[in-house]
Amino acid sequence: MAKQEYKHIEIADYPKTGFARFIQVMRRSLRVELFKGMGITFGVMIRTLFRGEMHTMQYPNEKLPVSARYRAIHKLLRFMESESERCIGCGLCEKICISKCIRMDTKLDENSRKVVPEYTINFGRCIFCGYCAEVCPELAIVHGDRYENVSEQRAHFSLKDDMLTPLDRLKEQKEFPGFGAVNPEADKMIKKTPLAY
Amino acid sequence: MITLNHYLIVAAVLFVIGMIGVMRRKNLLMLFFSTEILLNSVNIGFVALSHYLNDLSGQIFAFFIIAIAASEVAVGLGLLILLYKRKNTVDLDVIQNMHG
Amino acid sequence: MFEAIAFYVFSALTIVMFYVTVTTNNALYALSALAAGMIFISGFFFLLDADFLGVIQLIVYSGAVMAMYAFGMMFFDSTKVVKEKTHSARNVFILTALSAIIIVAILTAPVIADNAQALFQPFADKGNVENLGYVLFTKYLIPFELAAVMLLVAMIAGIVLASKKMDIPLEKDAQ
Amino acid sequence: MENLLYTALFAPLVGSIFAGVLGGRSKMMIAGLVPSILLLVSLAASLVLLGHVLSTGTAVAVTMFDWINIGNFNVAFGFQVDQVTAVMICVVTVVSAMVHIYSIGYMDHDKGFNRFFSYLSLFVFSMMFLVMSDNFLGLFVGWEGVGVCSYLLVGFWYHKRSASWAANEAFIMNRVADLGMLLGIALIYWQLGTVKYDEVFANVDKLDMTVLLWITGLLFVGAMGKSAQFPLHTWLADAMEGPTPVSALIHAATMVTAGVYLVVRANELYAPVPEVGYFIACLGAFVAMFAASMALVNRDMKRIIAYSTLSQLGYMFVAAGLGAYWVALFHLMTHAFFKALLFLGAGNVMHAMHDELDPFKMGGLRKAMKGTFILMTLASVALAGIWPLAGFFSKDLILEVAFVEHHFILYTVLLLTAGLTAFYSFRLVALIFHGEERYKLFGIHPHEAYRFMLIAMSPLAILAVIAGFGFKGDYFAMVTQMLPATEYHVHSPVVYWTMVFGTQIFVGLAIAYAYIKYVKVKAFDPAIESNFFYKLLINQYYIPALYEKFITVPYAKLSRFAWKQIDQRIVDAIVDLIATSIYKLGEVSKRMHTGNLSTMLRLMTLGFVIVLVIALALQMMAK
Amino acid sequence: MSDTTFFVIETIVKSLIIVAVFSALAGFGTYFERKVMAFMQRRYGPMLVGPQGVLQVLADGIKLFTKEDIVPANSVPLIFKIAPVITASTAFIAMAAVPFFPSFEIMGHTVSPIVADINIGILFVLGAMAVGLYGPLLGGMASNNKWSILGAARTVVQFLSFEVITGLSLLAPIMMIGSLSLIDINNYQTEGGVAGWLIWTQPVAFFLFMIAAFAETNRTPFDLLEHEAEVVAGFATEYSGMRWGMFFIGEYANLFTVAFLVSLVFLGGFNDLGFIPGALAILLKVAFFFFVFLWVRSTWPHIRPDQLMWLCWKVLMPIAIINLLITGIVILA
Repeated sequence: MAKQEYKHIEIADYPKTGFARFIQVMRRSLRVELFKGMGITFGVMIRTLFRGEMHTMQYPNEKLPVSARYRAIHKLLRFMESESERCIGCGLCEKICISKCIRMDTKLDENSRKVVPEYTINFGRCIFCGYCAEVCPELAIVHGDRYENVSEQRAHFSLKDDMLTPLDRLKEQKEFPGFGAVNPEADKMIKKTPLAY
Repeated sequence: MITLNHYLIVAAVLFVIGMIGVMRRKNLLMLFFSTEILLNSVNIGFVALSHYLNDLSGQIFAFFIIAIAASEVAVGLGLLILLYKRKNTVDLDVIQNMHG
Repeated sequence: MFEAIAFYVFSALTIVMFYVTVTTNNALYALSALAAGMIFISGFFFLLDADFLGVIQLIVYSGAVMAMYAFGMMFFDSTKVVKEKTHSARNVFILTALSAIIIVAILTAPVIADNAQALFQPFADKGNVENLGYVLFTKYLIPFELAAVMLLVAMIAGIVLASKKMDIPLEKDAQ
Repeated sequence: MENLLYTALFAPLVGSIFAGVLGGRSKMMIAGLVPSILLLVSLAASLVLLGHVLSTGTAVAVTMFDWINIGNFNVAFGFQVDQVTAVMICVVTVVSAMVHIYSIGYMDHDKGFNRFFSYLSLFVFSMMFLVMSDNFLGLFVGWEGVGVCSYLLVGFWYHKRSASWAANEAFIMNRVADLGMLLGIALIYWQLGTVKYDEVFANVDKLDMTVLLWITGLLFVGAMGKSAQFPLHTWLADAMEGPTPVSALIHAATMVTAGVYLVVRANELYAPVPEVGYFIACLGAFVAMFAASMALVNRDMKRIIAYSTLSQLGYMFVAAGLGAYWVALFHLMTHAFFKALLFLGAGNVMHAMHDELDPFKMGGLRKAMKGTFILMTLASVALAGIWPLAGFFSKDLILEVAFVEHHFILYTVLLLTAGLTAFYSFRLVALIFHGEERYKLFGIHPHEAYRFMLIAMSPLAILAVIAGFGFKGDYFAMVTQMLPATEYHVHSPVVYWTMVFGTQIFVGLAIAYAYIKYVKVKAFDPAIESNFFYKLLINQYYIPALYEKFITVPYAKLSRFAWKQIDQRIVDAIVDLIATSIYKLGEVSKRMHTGNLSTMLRLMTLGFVIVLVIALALQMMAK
Repeated sequence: MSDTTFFVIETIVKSLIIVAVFSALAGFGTYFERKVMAFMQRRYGPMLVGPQGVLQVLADGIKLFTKEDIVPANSVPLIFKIAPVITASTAFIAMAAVPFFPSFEIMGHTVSPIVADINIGILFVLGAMAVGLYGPLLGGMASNNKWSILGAARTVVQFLSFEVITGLSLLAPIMMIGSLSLIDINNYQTEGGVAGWLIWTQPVAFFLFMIAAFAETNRTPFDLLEHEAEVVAGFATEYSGMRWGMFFIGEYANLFTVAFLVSLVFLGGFNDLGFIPGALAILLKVAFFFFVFLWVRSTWPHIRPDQLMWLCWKVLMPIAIINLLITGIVILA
């Protein structure tokens, strides 16, 4: 860790007598402190304009990179190869959810496989704790990086169709798509400390 | 062609308006306003005379009248506010406390 | 021609403004109208080649005097309708009408023009300000100094009045 | 020299102010000492001035500043010391200085000690002002100044009714005379346009004779008042109510001689009108005789001396009236010395006798008061005019003047008066100092005055002795540079010596008679009271009674009438009418004062309209 | 074309140009202000409307014009409506006596870019700006709002006090020049290039005038009239839409007037500066001063009203008077 360079600011008492106040005013004026301030702002402007020290992100156009561990709107993943859903409808997430906001319906399809026709999360209640993703045995539900949850209706994002990776964008799905998913370096970590994993 | 009389008549009319104010108004502040009107109307007369007689005295008089108005407002307003704070009114009929 | 137009416009405006000042029941209207009237009067001064006085009228009357009135008005409830019971409006009307007629009669009588004569004629080659300064600092030096003293006294009076504790009744103040 | 002049003039004023500042306090010795010392300074300055005038013969003149400057009327605040003035200031300062020192003792026990010295010094200042002024107006100021001081000093014991009455009398009577003088000065200014002596005298010949007559007459009226000549003489005897040093200084030596000084000073005005001079001389002779006669029987020591003063003033006026101004001035000087001495001696006696004034209650004081006895006898001898004392030289000269000028009636009158003078002087001396010690009946233990008082008197005594033969020559040489230098010599030596010796013998006889008659006297003889002449004389020829009856009482009645009828009925009524009408008007217009500013403003506008209407009307009329 | 006709047309044209240009400049002024302040705070400022956000002015204008016009209840409606007009119009009237550029010739007539060349120009400008205080004053009083009243009171106090400083500080250079005409003042500094500027002979007056100018134009650090931390928006609390926009335009017009005034009086006016022609020179100076106003705003904090009054009457006025005295003595000596 680099050594921090602290700037110490002298905080003197307010001058009490009139003469002391006068001295203070004179001292400050002779040091042209006001103009030093102006010099600072001017310097800032120069640096901003010509040395690229602009501190503003033009947000809708530019976005800051989001960490992989960011816990935003959930995603339901698919298998890359088979394009089928990962969710097996086990209901663990529903069970573990401490704010009771996950609701799912399951039924058997014609192949007697358990399918999940409805899966909703009430985002009015979800506290983004991440237990659902953690408990999921199939890595079917993870936290994504979509933090712009602005919409015209409250139900948006919370339906299964919204969360499930669409088939045409399957290629964009990453193996480490968010919080809850297996760490990409999981293999190394298993080799290192199998017990911890 | 605008002659001296035009200006003097305007000054007279303004003076009379001021006088109506002086007589009609019961609010002290409004009385002050009316006084200012009187002073200003006289100023017009002075300056007009000064212009048409080619004499600077009129302007000098107007100048002094403006100075007087300035001091009048300084003192008068101070007294007025003092009165208002004490009596809570500036109505002449209310603050009247001498009866002949 | 321009002069006539300007004169009539300014006359009409001034008279209307002052009339509003005198008759309105709203203090703020009165104040605004009066201030506007002052400004229009400075228009008269410009018309009469008294440039300096015109500007002085603007700065002192409109800029300072009326602003002071406005400041004073803030101590009162300025938006409240001024209630005044006026009795014997007939007397007022008769008196003013009479005085108006007489003043106009006196002013328009040719006597004034005949009797008046110039005391200090301005130099033709100098501007209004120079001429005014010349007369002010020669013939009228003592009145000028007196006016300065008067203003100083007024200033001190204003400060003293303002620094008094104003919101306590007279009896307590005396103690 | 100017500084000396200022010193001589203003030193008494400083002393007066000094004592005046302390006036409210009880007695302080310093309040007496400082004015006295300042007067000595003034005396020294005066003597130096005299020496200067004597040696160089030129006058010292100064102009302090412009005094009055109104239109054509310009009077400078100027002073001059010429020969006449030099004599006068020396006389005034000598007598004043001595009187001051004497007063320290005399007023020793008086409550108003400080006040007294303030007044006294102020008087000296006024007198110096009078004498030194170089114009008639300054003279008039000094004239009034001495009048005021005389008033203050005569009424010094103001709690005594008689004193304040006498002060008022003196003051009022002098004012009557001063009016004449003021008119005279006004006339001079009207005619000549100046009041400065030099300019006036240079232009005397331009004056009309009638006018000159009026001027001299009016000026003499003033002199009559101040010098207490006949119709205005009563105040002088009454003025003896004042403290004795005051009588000595003011009413013997200085102030009363101001009239003589005025005539001497204005001699160039009097010279062209011998008629006035003759009148003055006649009046003087009459007063000399008249006053001496009253002194014969009076039983008041100070009044006797006062009448004597009056009588001697008469002598001076005779000399002045006859044109022998230097003689008049000479007699003025000598008289000042011995009369002041006489008064101061009388003061000693009064003190010793506890303010007893009746000489019939004294007697034999010779043993108790040796110094005073010698001094008073000396003064009386001088007054009587025995050779070689001062009185002889001056008085004899006046007699000679009358003789030489062929006014034999005057001469006779004056000769008789000289006899009377000797008689009453020694009547007084005999009654006081000789004979039985009658005062013992009244249980009085007389004592001699303080030594320094006697020492203060001694310079006057020396002067009274030597002023005659010692100074006459120098004096004549000096004064005649200004005044008409007429040597009065009786051409026939036989007549001259007859006159001299005759007079001396006559006077000697009078003295002897006085001694014989009064040394043995045991008490006042009441039998004499029924005597007609005694009654006439003791009542002062009934003149005060006449004044009372014909002037005072009618005037009081007139005043009362004016008060009751004119003032109260008419003047006051008019004033009251004005007041009541204004008051009524106020009652009526009270209704306008409602205290409502708005109403007042309306009324103001009404007034404005009225004024405008008037203005318009005036304009119309002017058209 | 007769002279009179030309004069009339010329005057009308000049007036129109001034009104148009300065109204527009007020808009651009806001743009520049936002940009400059953004840069000084490491921001971009407006970027979205148009390239680099230059059309932001347009967007703002549209917003202001289309916003609902609100007149509060219990206000004094007429005065409330008039007040912004006063501010805007006095700001433009003040410009009538300001010579913007050197004279030039057009169609055989000499045109001087000044609407009315009166010989008391500088006084007229000050007078008109003094009248300008009625805008905030009446607006605040008419609004029937306590913040507005406070803002109005501050208006009076601040403007009246600093008029004294303005007048006194300008008096010293005026004494040196002997004329109140801005053209005379400009011509006085013709000689000597930069060295002939009055700022070198009257530095104190320059600083005083600059400080007073901040107060007169209601700029930070003296913008107490609408100090949002204390009195919400001061006199303009109840204003919205174009009425508020008028205040805004007036304020920026005043800013430009003052910048012109400083340039003319202290910085050599529109005299040629070396190779730079006079017109360009004065524009550069005005631009610089405009920038200074923004610069100061982004640097310095507000001060309290009592500090403001203290500064005015106890510091600046004595200095101004002493400066005046010294100037007088030097002139007489």
